[in-house]
Amino acid sequence: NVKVAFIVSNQANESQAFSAKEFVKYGPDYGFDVSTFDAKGDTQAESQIVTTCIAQGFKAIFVNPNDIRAIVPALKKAKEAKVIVGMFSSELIGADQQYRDFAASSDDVLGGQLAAQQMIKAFPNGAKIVEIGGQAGHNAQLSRHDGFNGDKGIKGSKITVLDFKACQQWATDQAQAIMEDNIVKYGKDIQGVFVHWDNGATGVIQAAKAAGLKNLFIVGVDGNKAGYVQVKSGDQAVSIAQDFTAMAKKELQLAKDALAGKKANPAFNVIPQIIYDKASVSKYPLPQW
Amino acid sequence: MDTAGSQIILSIRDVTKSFPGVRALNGVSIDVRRGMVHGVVGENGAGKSTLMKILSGVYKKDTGTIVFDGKTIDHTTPYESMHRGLAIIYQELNLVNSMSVGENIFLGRFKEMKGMRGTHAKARELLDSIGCKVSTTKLVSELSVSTKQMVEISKALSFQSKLIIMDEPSTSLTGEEMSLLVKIIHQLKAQGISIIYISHKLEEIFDFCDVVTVMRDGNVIDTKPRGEFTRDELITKMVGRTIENEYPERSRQVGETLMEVKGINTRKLHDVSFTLRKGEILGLVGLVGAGRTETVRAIFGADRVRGHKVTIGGKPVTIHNPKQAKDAGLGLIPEDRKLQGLVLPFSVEQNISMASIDRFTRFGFLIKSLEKGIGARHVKSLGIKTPNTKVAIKNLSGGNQQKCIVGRWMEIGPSIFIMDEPTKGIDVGAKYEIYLLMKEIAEKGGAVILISSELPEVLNMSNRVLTIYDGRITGEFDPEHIPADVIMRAALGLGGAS
Amino acid sequence: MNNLYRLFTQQKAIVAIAVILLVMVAAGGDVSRIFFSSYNLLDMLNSSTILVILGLGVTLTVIAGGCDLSIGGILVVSGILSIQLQNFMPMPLALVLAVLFGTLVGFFNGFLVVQQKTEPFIITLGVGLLLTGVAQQLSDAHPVPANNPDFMNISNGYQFGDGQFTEGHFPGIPNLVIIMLICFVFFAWLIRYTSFGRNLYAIGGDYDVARYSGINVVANKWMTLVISGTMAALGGVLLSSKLNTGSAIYGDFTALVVNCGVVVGGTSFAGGVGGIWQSVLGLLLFGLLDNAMNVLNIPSWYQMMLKGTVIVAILWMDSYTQKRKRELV
Amino acid sequence: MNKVGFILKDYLVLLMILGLALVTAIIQPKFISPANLNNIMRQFGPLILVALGMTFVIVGGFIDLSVAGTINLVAVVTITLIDPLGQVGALIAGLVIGSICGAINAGLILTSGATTQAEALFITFGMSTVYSSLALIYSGGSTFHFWDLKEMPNMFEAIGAGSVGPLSVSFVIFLGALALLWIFHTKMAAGRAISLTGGNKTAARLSGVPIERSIVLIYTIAGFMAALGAIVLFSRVTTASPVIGAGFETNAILAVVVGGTTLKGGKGSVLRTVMGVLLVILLNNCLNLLGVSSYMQWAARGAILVFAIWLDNRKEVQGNQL
Ligand SMILES: Nc1ncnc2c1ncn2[C@@H]1O[C@H](COP(=O)(O)OP(=O)(O)OP(=O)(O)O)[C@@H](O)[C@H]1O
Ligand SMILES: Nc1ncnc2c1ncn2[C@@H]1O[C@H](COP(=O)(O)OP(=O)(O)OP(=O)(O)O)[C@@H](O)[C@H]1O
Ligand SMILES: [Mg+2]
Ligand SMILES: [Mg+2]
Repeated sequence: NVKVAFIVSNQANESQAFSAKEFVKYGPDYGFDVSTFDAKGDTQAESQIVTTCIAQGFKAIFVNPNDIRAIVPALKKAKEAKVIVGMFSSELIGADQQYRDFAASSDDVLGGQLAAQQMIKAFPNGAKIVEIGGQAGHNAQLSRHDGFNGDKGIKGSKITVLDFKACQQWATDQAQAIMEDNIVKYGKDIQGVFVHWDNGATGVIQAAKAAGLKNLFIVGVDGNKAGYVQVKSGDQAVSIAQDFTAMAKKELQLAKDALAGKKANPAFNVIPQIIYDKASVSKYPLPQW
Repeated sequence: MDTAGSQIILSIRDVTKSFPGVRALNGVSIDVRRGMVHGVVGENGAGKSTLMKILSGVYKKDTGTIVFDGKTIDHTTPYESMHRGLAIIYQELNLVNSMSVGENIFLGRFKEMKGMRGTHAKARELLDSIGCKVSTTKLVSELSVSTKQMVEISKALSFQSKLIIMDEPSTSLTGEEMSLLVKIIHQLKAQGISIIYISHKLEEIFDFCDVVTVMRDGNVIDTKPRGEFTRDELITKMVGRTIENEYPERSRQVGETLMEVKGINTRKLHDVSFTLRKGEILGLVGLVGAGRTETVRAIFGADRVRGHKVTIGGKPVTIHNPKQAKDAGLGLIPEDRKLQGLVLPFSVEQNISMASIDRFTRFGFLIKSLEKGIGARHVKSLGIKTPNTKVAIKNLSGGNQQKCIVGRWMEIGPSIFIMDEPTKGIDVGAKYEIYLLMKEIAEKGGAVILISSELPEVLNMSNRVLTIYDGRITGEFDPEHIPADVIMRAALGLGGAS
Repeated sequence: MNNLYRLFTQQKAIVAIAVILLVMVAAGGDVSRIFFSSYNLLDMLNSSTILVILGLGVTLTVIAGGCDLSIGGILVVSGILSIQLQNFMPMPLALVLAVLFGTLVGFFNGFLVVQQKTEPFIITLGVGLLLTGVAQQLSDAHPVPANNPDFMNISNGYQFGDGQFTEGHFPGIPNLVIIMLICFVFFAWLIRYTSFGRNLYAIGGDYDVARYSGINVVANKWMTLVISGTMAALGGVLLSSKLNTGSAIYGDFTALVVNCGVVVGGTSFAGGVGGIWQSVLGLLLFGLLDNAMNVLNIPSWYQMMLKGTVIVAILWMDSYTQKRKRELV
Repeated sequence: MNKVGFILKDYLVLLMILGLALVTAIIQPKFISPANLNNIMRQFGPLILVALGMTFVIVGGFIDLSVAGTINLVAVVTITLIDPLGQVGALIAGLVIGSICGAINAGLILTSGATTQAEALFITFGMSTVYSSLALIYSGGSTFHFWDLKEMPNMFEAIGAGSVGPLSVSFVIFLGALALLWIFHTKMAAGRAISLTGGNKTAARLSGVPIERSIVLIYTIAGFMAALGAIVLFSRVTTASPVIGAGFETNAILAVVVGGTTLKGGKGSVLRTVMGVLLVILLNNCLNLLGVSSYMQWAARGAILVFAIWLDNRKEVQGNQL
């Protein structure tokens, strides 16, 4: 089997721990032995791991970067060393794209847009909502925020964002604390909440329950176990689910093709996101992460 | 001697200084003349050290004027005053433990010394000139207290000073080193350098001081040429009352064996064994660094020493830490007050009560009223000068702090009281009280182990002395009947055991 | 024998480095070959450079009896500034200003720690938090990309070679390594052969004694924080150049890791002991350990455990050998 | 010194709290609404518990960076033990694990003979990494939810969201812990021993104060309180992840110090810590209510913390200035 590496930005993040498992699990199906490396959330460490992987002679690397810009100089070295580079769950911008062979991602901007569309669908006549962001500065947080508020998002709709705050970490209790303060500030004015990740939604739900707020329209992203269960129980209206298994398989396939000399086309592969809502959620199996 | 003729180098006029709750200096005026050794004496807390620290720029004075070498000094810093020619040897040692001897002497003058090589070369010269053999590259932390003191003296000498202040330099010097110091002082004098010499040892004052100032409670009581003071007058002026004897009558009720120590062996000590009897004051005599402190620390469980045997009252006891020592009826006044004795941010009361917490604890709870009583009782009985028992102990003078530590152990009433330099830096009046306490403990059937660098003190207080030289016990003497020089010979390792 | 004992007890970082190297030799096969390849070694050195540069400044503060936990904050702000300022001025000027920002923060730290006598540990921690907030605000929490190849080349370029890695071809020496070496030599000289350096040992050894001895303790100690701030800013600029981006999240791990590396190297937080090369070794040890564990492909969480254990073990040994001498306290 | 000056110096943090509250109340009257007061009470939750434990470590002259790791470990282990051991069993197990983590820290510090804060700083920093890695390895990186459990853990739900009269359960837990710890510290011999240990370890030891016991106690208390904090934390959010404790160590230390407990050891109290935590929480709350952006908030929080520490320090410096 060919040696390849999967480099995650932070394995303490459960979606990435899950993705790593999937890579290791499905690697052999595509003729790969996958080693995983963890940058532990440290941008600089991630560049370092990329170069270490080059030294170790991996034929292909899959990278889920902490910072899509900061990883580029390291990827440049990888390209110089003729290593196949696949972006996982993210995509480089503009000219930087020459330093990767392909990308498979669920497009966080799209995730934000989908969330916005769900919100608009629920409140065609407009509503007041609050937005609670994930870890400030994290790529997914930025993209979801931009997507949600951008042209294909709520821009031009009748939805008003009363308040936006990002958390210091992807920490449920921080989302909860922000929501509690929001409730004090805006009380029953709040009709909906866009929270960047389903585990954060857990905190939002707790805050709403404690304040006796009912019928909040809560939209989250991830579609992990928490989102699935919360949607099913009706606590959360919608979860925009990512499919990391499909993403991992796609990456492995693309790497296999690239090693065989086939150029990926298209280079950027959007892995469709599934919308879990009350009606649809039961059709899907319980996610494994 | 001509004391009035020479020119005034330092003139202090009406200097006052208050600390929260204490008026440390109360309109002090002193003139110091060129080429004179100016002794300053006074009880603990009289304000001596405070005055000196004002001169050197450590503290700021409240009011008054100071003229040094023709220039008025208002607000100075230690740096400025040194470069003006005013050097000081502080009461507490002032060396950086983690640095070498040479670097310490020329601390802050690396450039003037032209680097490391110059530093060590000049330091060697200086140390040689005062007869100190210690290597200049040795770390200060590895030195004995007295060697540190000598280094400190070389440091003061290294400045081209016009005035050198020595705040109790002799507290930890051996006799030999002391005579060296006296020689140095005479040399300095001959060069026209003035010296302010603070000491509680009156022999020294009468030995080589030209003028003596007596201070009490922040006031100057008197300044006269030495010859015009009698010893009794000096003491009376210092304490504001007359003192009959410097030492109390020796206690004489030595009974059966109370404690037996067998075979302490460490890297420094070799098979140290002795017995201690009831009602006895046992003196340990030796040069600084001979191993006296290490011996008592081993007994007290303060160091990790294993393999020796201690029996108290016939029963073997295991002492691996000070707590066990305390429980076995031992008490210790450590030699370094600031580092080993005091909890500086805590109140006088809490410092006194800290060894006897069990005494005012019921079911794990503290009874504050009892604690207050303990504090108040010892402040009163030991005559500790403090506004009240709640002030932080760091605000007391050295001697008063020491009394608090004595009080701490008096509360426990240990049957075996180890005192390592208990009177270091303590005034005559307070010393006498501590002597009486020792005697009282002995007479109540306890025993005292006394370590002191002041030979007269050990010889006058002890019923028996042990000499220690280089980690070995070299003799046992009855100081009442054996002349001091015989004992000293043993302490110097020159044989002559009884 | 005695020397061996001393080596073991006093230079734990060296011992730990030796152990890692031995393990990597013993691992044999591909692992050894990869690990000891010139590419990997050079890359490892290169990757430690920024931490070392930060560590140099921090070492001064630690020797003087302080510490600096604000370096993470300084690093990110000056990193962002170095890029943002390029929009308004020529690059060299922007870089100089970004570094001067660190100097300024260092000056402010010095004011708080030395002039106002606050506890350095907590106050610099606070300043670090403050600066991280400032960085978020400056960048709107977005990574700030640089668009200047010259800027990127500062950290990513090579001298004496073309930077290409192929078998049997000397790639040259990375700019960062050269910058680090220059800084290292300068600091080593500063600490050993200038009165400023010697004064720091005195100040850290005993602040009051140094003061009583006429050393201008305030100015000297203040200076350590100024230097540390400057070096942190330099590190920030170099990091931004290396990653071609500035962002508020780069500093998260830096402050504690650098201070820890300095201590692991043997510069004690008690002040007054240690030195420049000790810190460098301590920080290189971290780089080496990370790299070795990655080459051995140890799973991430076990890596964490191992690294934590190594830190604890070294510091435990350090305290143990120091205290073992005679007494417990 | 006059009385006003005294109050200014000794209760500065309190004054800052009042000032902050006043300004916020004027600009945003909802600040004093019952809902918000309830909010503030709830947000006391885990941080105060961790900070109370940290107070002892700091008063004892040490420091503990391992609480974040302890929280991570206790949270994931406790929640997964609810099914096999039952709620009470899991609760006890969690507290025991936290205490053991603390005891291990103490053991390392004692056996190495470390006596300074700096030594403790990095030893516990290393241990935090170790505990966190154990949490990650144990959980495989997953988050655990209440609804994963066989049945809803109503006791933990109550801890997280329940009320006793007007007070939230977590606030009651805090009050209980505060009372016990305050009594322990100020009224009991072991508490005094801890203060003395922080004041001067050598002197305390030579006076027969059991400093070894103090060291074991302070770290065990810190570990225990971190575990209690972890339990309140995951009960509040109804999920436990192996990184749930991130940042708690710094926030706890800051709160303790901002409250006025000196890092030099010996002096401080749990009541001061309550003030420190209150300030931190109010600050967040006020800035949120005033609509300050999150990024500005962090900058502002950093600034106010620096300011508070500086102010607090001023009084000490002035006290000592001669
Ligand atoms: N830093 C301080 N803060 C408050 N009070 C102080 C301080 N230093 C000294 N004092 C007080 O000032 C008075 C004078 O103390 P000082 O140390 O000058 O006495 P001294 O004559 O040197 O005594 P000793 O012989 O014991 O050394 C004492 O009452 C002491 O308690
Ligand atoms: N390397 C060292 N580091 C710290 N302190 C030391 C060192 N060497 C000696 N000391 C201190 O100096 C003292 C010397 O004690 P030792 O038992 O050797 O001599 P001693 O006879 O008691 O002399 P002294 O009069 O100096 O107390 C000890 O109390 C010890 O604490
Ligand atoms: Mg004095
Ligand atoms: Mg001694």
